Amino acid sequence: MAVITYIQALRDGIREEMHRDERVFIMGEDVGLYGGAFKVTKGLLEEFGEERVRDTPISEAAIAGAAVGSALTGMRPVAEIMFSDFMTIAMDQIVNQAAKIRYMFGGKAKVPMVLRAPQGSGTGAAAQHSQTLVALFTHIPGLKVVMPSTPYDVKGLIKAAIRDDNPVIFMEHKLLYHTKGEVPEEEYIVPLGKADVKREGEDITIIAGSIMVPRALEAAEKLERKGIEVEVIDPRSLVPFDTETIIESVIKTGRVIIAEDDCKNAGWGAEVAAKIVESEAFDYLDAPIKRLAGLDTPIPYNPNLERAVVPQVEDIVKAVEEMLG
Amino acid sequence: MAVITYIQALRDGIREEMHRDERVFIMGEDVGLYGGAFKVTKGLLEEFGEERVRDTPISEAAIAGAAVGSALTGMRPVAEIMFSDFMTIAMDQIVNQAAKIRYMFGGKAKVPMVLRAPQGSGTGAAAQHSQTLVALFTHIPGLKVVMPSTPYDVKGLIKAAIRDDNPVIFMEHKLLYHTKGEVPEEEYIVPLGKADVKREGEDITIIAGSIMVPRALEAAEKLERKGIEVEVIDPRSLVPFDTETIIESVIKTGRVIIAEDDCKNAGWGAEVAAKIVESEAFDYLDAPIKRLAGLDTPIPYNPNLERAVVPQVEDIVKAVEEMLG
Amino acid sequence: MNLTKEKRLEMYSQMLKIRRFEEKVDEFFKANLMWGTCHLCIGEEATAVGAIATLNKDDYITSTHRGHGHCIAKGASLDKMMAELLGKETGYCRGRGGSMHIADVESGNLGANGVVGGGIPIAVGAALSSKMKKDGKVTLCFFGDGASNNGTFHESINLAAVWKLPVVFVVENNLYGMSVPFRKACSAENIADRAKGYSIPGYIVDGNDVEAVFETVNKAVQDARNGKGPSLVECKTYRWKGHSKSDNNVYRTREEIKAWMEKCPIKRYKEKLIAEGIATEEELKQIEDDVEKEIAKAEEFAKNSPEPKVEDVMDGIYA
Amino acid sequence: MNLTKEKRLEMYSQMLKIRRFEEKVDEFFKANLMWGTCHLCIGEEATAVGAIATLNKDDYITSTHRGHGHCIAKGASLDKMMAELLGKETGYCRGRGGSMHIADVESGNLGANGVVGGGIPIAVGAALSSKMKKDGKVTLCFFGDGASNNGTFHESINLAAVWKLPVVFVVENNLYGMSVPFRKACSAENIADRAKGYSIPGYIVDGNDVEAVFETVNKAVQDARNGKGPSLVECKTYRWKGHSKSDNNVYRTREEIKAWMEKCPIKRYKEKLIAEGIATEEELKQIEDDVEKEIAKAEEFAKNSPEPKVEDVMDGIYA
Ligand SMILES: Cc1ncc(C[n+]2csc(CCOP(=O)(O)OP(=O)(O)O)c2C)c(N)n1
Ligand SMILES: Cc1ncc(C[n+]2csc(CCOP(=O)(O)OP(=O)(O)O)c2C)c(N)n1
Ligand SMILES: [Mg+2]
Ligand SMILES: [Mg+2]
Repeated sequence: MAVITYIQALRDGIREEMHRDERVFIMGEDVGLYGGAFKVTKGLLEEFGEERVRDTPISEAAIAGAAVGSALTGMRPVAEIMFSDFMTIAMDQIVNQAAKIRYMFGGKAKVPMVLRAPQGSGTGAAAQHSQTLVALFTHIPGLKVVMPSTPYDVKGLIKAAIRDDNPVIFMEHKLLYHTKGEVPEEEYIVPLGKADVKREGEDITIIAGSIMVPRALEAAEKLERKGIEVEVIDPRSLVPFDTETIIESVIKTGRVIIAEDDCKNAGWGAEVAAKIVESEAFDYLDAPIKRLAGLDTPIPYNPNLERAVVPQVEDIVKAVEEMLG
Repeated sequence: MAVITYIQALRDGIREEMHRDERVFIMGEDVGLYGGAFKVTKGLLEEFGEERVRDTPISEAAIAGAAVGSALTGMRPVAEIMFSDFMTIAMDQIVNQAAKIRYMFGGKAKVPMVLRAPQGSGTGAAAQHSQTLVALFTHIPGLKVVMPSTPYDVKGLIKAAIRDDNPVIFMEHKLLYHTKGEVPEEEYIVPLGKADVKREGEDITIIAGSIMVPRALEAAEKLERKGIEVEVIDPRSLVPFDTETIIESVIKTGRVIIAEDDCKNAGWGAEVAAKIVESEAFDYLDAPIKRLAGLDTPIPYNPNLERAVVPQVEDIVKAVEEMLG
Repeated sequence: MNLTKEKRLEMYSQMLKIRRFEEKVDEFFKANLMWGTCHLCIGEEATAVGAIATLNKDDYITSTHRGHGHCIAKGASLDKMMAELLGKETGYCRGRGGSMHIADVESGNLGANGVVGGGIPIAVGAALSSKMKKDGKVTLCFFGDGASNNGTFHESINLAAVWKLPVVFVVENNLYGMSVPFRKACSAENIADRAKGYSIPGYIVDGNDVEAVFETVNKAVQDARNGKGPSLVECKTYRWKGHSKSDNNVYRTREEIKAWMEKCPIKRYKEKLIAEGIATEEELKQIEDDVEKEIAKAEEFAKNSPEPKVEDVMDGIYA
Repeated sequence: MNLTKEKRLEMYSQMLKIRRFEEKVDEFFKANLMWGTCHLCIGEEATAVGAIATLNKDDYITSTHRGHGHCIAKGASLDKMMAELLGKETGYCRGRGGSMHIADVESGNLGANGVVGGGIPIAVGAALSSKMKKDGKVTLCFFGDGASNNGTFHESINLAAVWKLPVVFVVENNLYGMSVPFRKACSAENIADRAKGYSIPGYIVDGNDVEAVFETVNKAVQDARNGKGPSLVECKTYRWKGHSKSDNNVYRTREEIKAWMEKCPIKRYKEKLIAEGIATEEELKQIEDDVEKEIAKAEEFAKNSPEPKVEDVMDGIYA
């Protein structure tokens, strides 16, 4: 298997789908010649031409709305929003149109579109370019919400997202773009709604998403040296959500840390915590669930502050030790 | 004490603040002569004139943004968004501007504004006019989020919200507008961040917000006749959140139902559930927490369907009996 | 323009159908048979009919909260519309959508929209599909004067213009956005004046003159179909009824309403058809009777249709 | 217009200060002293300076991601700006904001903005305050050509126009929104053409001619102050550097950049001041030296300033 970057895997996934299905096309700000702010679509203009790789004006509502309209009429748009923070500008089109059209129309229409965007802090871009807003979309029925953490997953999931007949919010993480991992040469799909046990362990379950997955894995390695066996589960998609895999793990370990880099209050981890305590796993819990989440603050610019507001590897190690100690 | 409607109490609160502080003004669609879609501001144009009661174009982003800009420069806007669903159109101004300006500016500026809107289903207005999106705002640091359930609370809270130096999302419920309750003649304030025990009981705690408060109280009365003593707590404000009052109650009763009328997945109840299980109350829980929430669906038009997707009195009664039975 | 007699009578019939449909809905509301709210387009029939009469059967439209007229003009079944308004399983949206969400994507009606301005970018997306698929279709995008002050108006028309998409923006300027008069909400003298800012043609037309609407929109549609990009057509018209069911009309004078009622697009067209010898009283009477029957049939269909099953409430969220 | 010598030298000094500040920032970036990203306005100094020179000290501005020039022209302390860029506690935002969020509300700078178009409605709100408080202030609202295609442009200008608010919209058209050329993103021939759609004056001005900018914006500001409502001023200009630090400029030709560098607003103004006998080489040299010193002082201040304390990270979220 080739070892490639997250960004390469993502691009390959999009490219393969564009070859497979001519209804698939890309639009967004600077996605053409420039290749996108993070270069995800680099080279695709040259490969597919201006009709299928469309630079847009800075008009997020129109981008999302044009995606809705084209999806509704038979195309399969993959639209990029340059930073997930700017999805707020397209929020009516996402929440009130894309998500609801099928239901409002009696189940007789479909809106197969993907809205991709990078989320997360760690690049010094400050409060308006660093948020993790995935919880907002998770609350809206009609949307699917995906948050891949590895090159393998991002490729398999973008392909599944593009093939899905529903609007999919596809949240990448800026700090993951240049991470590397094994990706098969052959075609594969990672189905939406299937969690992945990234590491098995008996002592404690860490449910981690996006950038927190590599951090949790690094923490797990450190903890292994201290004799603690951590299980790391990546839900990968928040909607649909694979409750089962998580319940099983919790029943096995009896201890849960949810590691998320969004703001803690009403973050995606809250829902995971609630799901666990409502389930049969409740009786197996040996300790209160702990959410290790971002602080409830806008993301600061200064790098030391920025680092301090989201959980780092050492925070995970510490939290595990506290819970077990 | 006079018995007045929620809408009257709300209007009185706004009116009193406009008399007290000339920086307070109102803007929104049809808030003037028409008195607002739900008549909350009826009569205020006549009382305060066109400068302070401003009809706007149908430009939600500009409404919210003009509120931000005027608040930043010394006014205290109270802006109405006709339906809370349309806050999505103003989402960048709310999430990326109002909420973050103070922090981004090093704590050296303030944005004292109130954004009011009715939320909730039950009026046959279907999917784009019936949502409860309060969880979205709860996730954004920098915002305060309020959700009053009684005439007394709505008056006291709107006054506190207007006096607060931060952006406050003030979520009313359409089905509460015409409910009645006692409201003192004398001036009073209900502070943001203080939960209210709407009814005391020993057997089970129901945490209910907005329209679910009267439903929970009605259920509690029915259950009383069966010998079940229900405690009903209304958080009233979701940010800041009065965890303490809730923890106390849970420790006392050992059983919790969270009653919310928004979609269950990543709803505001998820955060409440997570807070409880992370707290010392965890050890006192005699049963898994139950969230009695709306179904994860857009709100349907047909009245029977519409009624079925959010919890009703009988659902609460049933849930309590199941948990205790 | 060469409007055949058949086309003209068809337009007359459609306007009448809309009028009678809306009157029936009003009746339902008053009799408490209907739930929710709804926005009647009585008085504005000529814009919907004149504009949509320029389309091919498989062209697209996007509509608004005041959308019954657009639906009917696009050829919707009154049965399914009425059933939808009564929340029935046989309605266009299986009772899930109601008045503000009637749609029939198969037949090119991309839906009413409860969000003012919410449908404009969707129309642009449909036109984008047509351009990419080269299917030769045109999208007519309806919205009100109020919507023309929303950000989506601007972003959408700009995008359609730079991409030269086959879409025609039809703004029904009925002088009010809910209670707020056009002059107090819109800074443009005419909404069509905004076209220049997008380098596209802007037209103003008497929205109560169905043939004038046809003629102007037709030119715009032909341009769109021929790859010349979008246009903006402003139809000046008026709604006779309140904004929605709960409206007590405090913001308009009786005189104003009366003056516009005298410009009734249907009466006016009838007079013209007769005066110009295009149709006889009898022919028109026949049309009126047919419409009456169709409405009665729809009412019956709707009333006799089953309610959706509560246990199916989660149907149709995801594909 | 009667520009005094003092005012002219002040404008020259300001432009130079901006140029040298930006060059210093560029240097910091290349030396890895700075975190995040930033957008330099080298080449566009005349728009910021010419426009803001028309204001009273206590008037308001709203700025953009490319905002250092606006800040400096509004009279910001270079010390505090530089400290902010280095993320220091002594910076305008106590190191929390960085380049895209520099603000000084006290002195009328309502802030840069990381969201393209995000500041436009905020400017309208500030002007609304002024109108309601009758404080006689005017708000200058800066944004780029790219922002003029965002919905906020439309909603905000419309609102300001119907309410006749004292705000002037200054669009810095530097021909690109990131990599996308103006012609491919904006359907208007000139952005100023959009003014008509709001019934307000629209002006086009050579954005590299500081006095031309002054003259035009001054007229608009006077109108605003006199209750005549908003105007839209389009300044045609160009940025010399890449869009942001990570930009490799693939979308522009060397020739184009070179041609615009020859229109350098500072060089041009210097030549004019000397040619017209307004200032001597020596006087300008003195200004250049003073600027140099101020920059050096700011650098020192910033570098020697303390970092914010990590334990204070939650400070300043709520008032
Ligand atoms: C975004 C949004 N804001 C507000 C409303 C509430 N509303 C429904 S219709 C309407 C007036 C619309 O005016 P216009 O576009 O002129 O259409 P008309 O009703 O006159 O046909 C308003 C304010 C809404 N549905 N959507
Ligand atoms: C709403 C939004 N969309 C996208 C971006 C990313 N972005 C930052 S600057 C920029 C280009 C802005 O172009 P313009 O308004 O012309 O200003 P300029 O950079 O040319 O000064 C883009 C796309 C953003 N910051 N905000
Ligand atoms: Mg109207
Ligand atoms: Mg630009």
